[in-house]
Amino acid sequence: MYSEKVMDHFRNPRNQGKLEDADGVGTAGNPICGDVMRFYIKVRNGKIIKTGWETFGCAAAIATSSALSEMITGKSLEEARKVTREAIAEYLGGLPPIKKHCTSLALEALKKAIKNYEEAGK
Amino acid sequence: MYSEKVMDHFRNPRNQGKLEDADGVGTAGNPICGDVMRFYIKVRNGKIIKTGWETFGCAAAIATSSALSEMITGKSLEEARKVTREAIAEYLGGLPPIKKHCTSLALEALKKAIKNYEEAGK
Amino acid sequence: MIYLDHAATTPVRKEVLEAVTEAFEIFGNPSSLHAAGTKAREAVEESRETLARALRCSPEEVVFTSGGTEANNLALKGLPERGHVLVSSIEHPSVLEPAGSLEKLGFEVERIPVDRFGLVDPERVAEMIRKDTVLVSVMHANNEIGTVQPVREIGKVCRDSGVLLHVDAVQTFGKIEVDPKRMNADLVSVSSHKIYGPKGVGALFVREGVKLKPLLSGGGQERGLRSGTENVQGIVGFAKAAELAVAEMETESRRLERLRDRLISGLSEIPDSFLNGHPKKRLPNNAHFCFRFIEGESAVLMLSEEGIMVSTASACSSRKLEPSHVLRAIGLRREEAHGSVRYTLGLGNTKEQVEKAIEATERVVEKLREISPFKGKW
Amino acid sequence: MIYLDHAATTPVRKEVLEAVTEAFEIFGNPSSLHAAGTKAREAVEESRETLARALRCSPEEVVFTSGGTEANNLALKGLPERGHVLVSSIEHPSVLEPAGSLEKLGFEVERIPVDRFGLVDPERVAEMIRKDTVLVSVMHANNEIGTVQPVREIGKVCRDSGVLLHVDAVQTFGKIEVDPKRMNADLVSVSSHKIYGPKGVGALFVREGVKLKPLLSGGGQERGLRSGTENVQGIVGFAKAAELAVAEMETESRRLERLRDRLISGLSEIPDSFLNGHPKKRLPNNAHFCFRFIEGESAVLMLSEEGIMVSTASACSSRKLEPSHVLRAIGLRREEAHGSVRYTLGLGNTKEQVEKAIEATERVVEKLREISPFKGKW
Ligand SMILES: Cc1ncc(COP(=O)(O)O)c(C=O)c1O
Ligand SMILES: Cc1ncc(COP(=O)(O)O)c(C=O)c1O
Repeated sequence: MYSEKVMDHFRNPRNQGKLEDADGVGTAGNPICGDVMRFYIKVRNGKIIKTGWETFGCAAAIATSSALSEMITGKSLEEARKVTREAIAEYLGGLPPIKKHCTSLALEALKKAIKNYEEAGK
Repeated sequence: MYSEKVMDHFRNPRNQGKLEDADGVGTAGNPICGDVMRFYIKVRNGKIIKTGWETFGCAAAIATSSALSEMITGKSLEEARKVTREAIAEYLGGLPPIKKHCTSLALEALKKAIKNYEEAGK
Repeated sequence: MIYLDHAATTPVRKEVLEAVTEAFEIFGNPSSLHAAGTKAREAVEESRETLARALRCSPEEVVFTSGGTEANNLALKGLPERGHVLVSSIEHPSVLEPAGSLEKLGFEVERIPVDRFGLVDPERVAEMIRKDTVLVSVMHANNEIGTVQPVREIGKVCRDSGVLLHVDAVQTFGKIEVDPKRMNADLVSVSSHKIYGPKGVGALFVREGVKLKPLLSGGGQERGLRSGTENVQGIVGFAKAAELAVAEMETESRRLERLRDRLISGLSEIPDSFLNGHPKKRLPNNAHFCFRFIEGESAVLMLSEEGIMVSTASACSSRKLEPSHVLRAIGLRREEAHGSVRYTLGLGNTKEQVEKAIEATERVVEKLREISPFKGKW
Repeated sequence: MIYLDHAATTPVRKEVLEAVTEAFEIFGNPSSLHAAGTKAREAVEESRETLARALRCSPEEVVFTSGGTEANNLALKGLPERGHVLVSSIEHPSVLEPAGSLEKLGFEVERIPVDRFGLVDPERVAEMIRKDTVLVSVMHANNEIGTVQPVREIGKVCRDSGVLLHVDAVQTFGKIEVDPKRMNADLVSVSSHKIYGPKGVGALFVREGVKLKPLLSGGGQERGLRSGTENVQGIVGFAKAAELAVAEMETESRRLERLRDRLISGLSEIPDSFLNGHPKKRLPNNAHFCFRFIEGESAVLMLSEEGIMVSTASACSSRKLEPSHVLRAIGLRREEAHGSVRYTLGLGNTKEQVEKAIEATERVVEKLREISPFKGKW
C-alpha cells in the first residue's frame, strides 16, 4: 500500500515534536475526521531554521508531516509557501489516492504556522 | 449417479435382443424424446417363458428393460401385469428421480406386448 | 510473526491442506457422467454431508457458495417477494450493501438499533416487525467488536411472526455453537477461510421449504440455487476445516477465552483505553480496544513493524476513511472510533504471544501519543 | 484412463499445483494493512498483472470472479441501464439464464440465430441491432460443438453501432488468441478450471470506461465490482495457468489440431455418424459427433466403462432430459441430437489414446445399435 519512503518517514519521523520556542504554530484538521496536524516553525531572517510537528492520524499523515518538515527546514518562507501537494507526494515516492488529502492538510497547517508567525511579528 | 445394480444391468443386459418367434410385441416411447423400448414375449399356458427387448435410450432405460425382462420371465401374464414402477426401481436398487419415467415406459411396452399377444390369440 | 487477525482470515491448517491437495487429484467435473465426474460428484456430496453434520442440518439444506459475501448476498437478494426487511445496524457490509440494493428494487429496509455493547434487543425486533416484513437479518457475532447476539430469542420472535431469519454466522461457526434449527434461523451464512479452510468457498444454509431465487444462474448446480462448476477442492477443504473446527470447538474456545481475557486485562492497563463490545457476551477470540489520542491505522502499521498483525475495524473497510459504522452504532465518538484496534486470536497463538502483543501495544500507543498533538485530552 | 472431456474441466497441472501450494502460505487477507495482508495483496495484484498480460489488457480491466458462470452473470446482470439485448441462440446456460432474468427486469432480449454450423452472421447482428440495444453477447467458441465465431467482425459491428459486446471466451482462452481489444469486446469472460487451473476462480475483462453494477456487494473488493475476500490461492493458480496456457498456445494447439483431425477422420468412418459444428472454424481440441440410432448418455457410460471419459453435450446439462439447445439451434432432429458425443482433447492426450478412443467408440456404438430397436433407419 505505502511506498518504502512513506514507511521510512513513518518509522523514523524527522523533526518530530513540539518546539517550545516556536515563532509560529498552525493546526489543521479535526480529530472527528481522523487527522490533525500541528506545525511549529522557528524563523530567522525570513528562513525556517527549525521545524517541529505533532500529528494525530494514519501512517500517511505522519509520513507527510515528517516529509514536509524536512522539505522546508532551511528554506525561506517564500520557498516554503511554494511547496505543492504534488511535491510532497513525489518526495514520498507516491501516496495512495485515498491518502492524498494528507498533503493538503500538512500544507494548511504549515501555512497557518507561517501566518501565525507573520501576524505575531506585526 | 446410478446404483451398482443399474450399472450391472447396463453392462450385462439380460434377455437382450429381438425374439424372432415372439407371441407378442409392444413398443413405447419416441426417439424424439430420447427413449424407445420394444418388448417381445413368448407365452405358453399363460406364462411368459421367454422375453426379449430392444431399447434406444440412456443407461437407465437399458437397465430398466433388462431388469423388467428378468422380473417377468417365468411369470404368468397376470403377475407380469402387476409389476409396478416402484418394484422395478427397487429391483434396481433405486433410480435417480429424473430417470423414474423409464419404468413407466418399460411397463407400457410390456403391457402393449401382452395386449398384442392377447389380441393375436382372439 | 504473531498473527492476531483471525477475524480477517486464517491460515489453512495442515489437515485441510492435505485434504485439498488430495482433492486436486479428483479433477472431474461433478456434472460429467463418466467415472471421473462421478468421483468429483461423490467428493462434493460427501463434503456436503460433513458440513451438514457440522451445522446439524440435512445435506439438502447446504448450498455451497464462493464465500461468506456470496452467501449473504444470496440470502438477501434471493428473496422472492418484495416486502419489509429488518437488518441490524452493525451487519457486515455484505449484508448492508445488498440491503441497499433491495431498497432500489422496491423493498423497504429498516435498521435495528443496538445498545452500547452492540446488542440487538429481541423485544425491539418484535416491535419493529410489521405485517409485510419478509426477512430479519441479524449476525450471530459481530466481526469487529465481537458481540454475540441472542439469536435464539430473535429467532423465536421471527418464528412467532412467521418472518424469515437470516443469521450471518461467518464469525461464530467453529467458535461457538451454530445450530440453525435451535436458532430458529432459516438462512445461515458461513465461510471457509475464517476457520482454517481455503479462501473462495462458503455456504448458505437454506432451511427446507424456504424459497430463494438464485443469484448466479446457468448450469443449474446446487439444485438450481447456485450455478457454476463446483469448486471441488475448495468444498472438500471447507468441509474438512468445518469438521475439525466443530470437533475441537469446546476445548479450543476455552483456551482462546483464557488468552483473550489475559489480553483484555493487559490492554486495559494502558491509560486512556477501553474495551468495545460486550464484556461477557463476546467471541472467545476477540478483544477490541480504543486507544484515545491515536489513530488506529498507524497503530496497526507500527504493530506490524513489531511483528504483530492486528486490524483496525474490519479488514475490508481498512482502506476507507470513514470510521466504522459498527463503532458509530454503539455510540462511540468519531475521534475515538478512529483509534480502534482489533485483536483476534486463533489456533497458533500462545500465552507468550499474548504477552508480547500487550507489551508491543503499550510501546506503540506511547510512541504514537508522543507524536500526537492531543495529550490526555481532545 | 483416457480423459477426453477437457471442455468440461481439466486436471490442475503440476506447475499450477506448486503455485497454489506456495500461495497457501500467503495467508493474510489482502485488505488487511499489516505485513501479512500486504503480502496477500501483492500476490493478488501480481496475478492480476499476469492475467492482464495474457489478455493483453491493463490490470485495472481484470475483475476476478468465482468462475466463468459468475463472470457471465456479472456481464449481463451488471448492465446499469435497461434496453434491448441480443444473445446468440447457442450461448452457455450461464448467459442464457441471466438473459432470462433481464427480461423479467424489463429488458427486451432477442436471440441471434446461427447457421447449421453454429455460426453467427455479423451482418445479421448488424440488422438486429436497434437504437435501444445495450449489449450483444456472443461466445467466442461453443462449448458443445466447438464452432469459433467471427468475433472480430461482430465486434466491429457492435463498435460501429456503439453497442457493448460481451464475449464468453471460457472455451477459447489459452487455446486460440483471446485479445479483447482486437475483438472490439467490452466484456470478456474466462475461467480457470478449463485451462488446468483450480476450480472456483475466473475473471471478467471489463474495458476501461465500461460501467457495471456489482452482483456481489459488500467489502468493496475488486474496485467495488466484486466484493468478497479474494480467493488468493485460486487467483495465483489461475494466473499461473493462464500464463502457461498462453505461452504454450501455439505449439500445443497445433498438436491438438492434429490429434483432433485424426479423431474426426477415425470417427467419421463409423457408419451413420456425422460431425457437428464447423469443419474448419472449430476449437483445436473439439470433435463432436452424432451417432444415429443410439443415445448419447449410454454411449458415454459405456465408454467410461472402457476407460474413455467423454461427454454428451455440455457437462452441466448432462443430467437433463432435453436435447441440447445448441444442437437444436443448428437444426438437428431431436432423435439425432440425443445421440451426440463430445470429445475434447487436452495436454495429456496422445496419438495412441486417440486411436484407442476411436476403437472403443466403434465397439460401443456397435453394441448399442445391437440393443437399439432402430437398425439403419428411424
Ligand atoms: C461477519 C462477516 N460476514 C461476512 C464476511 C464475508 O465473508 P467472505 O470473506 O468469505 O466473503 C465476513 C468476513 O469478511 C464477516 O466477518
Ligand atoms: C462456454 C462456457 N461458458 C461458461 C462456462 C461456465 O464456467 P464455470 O464452470 O467456470 O462456471 C462454461 C463451462 O462450464 C463454458 O463452457
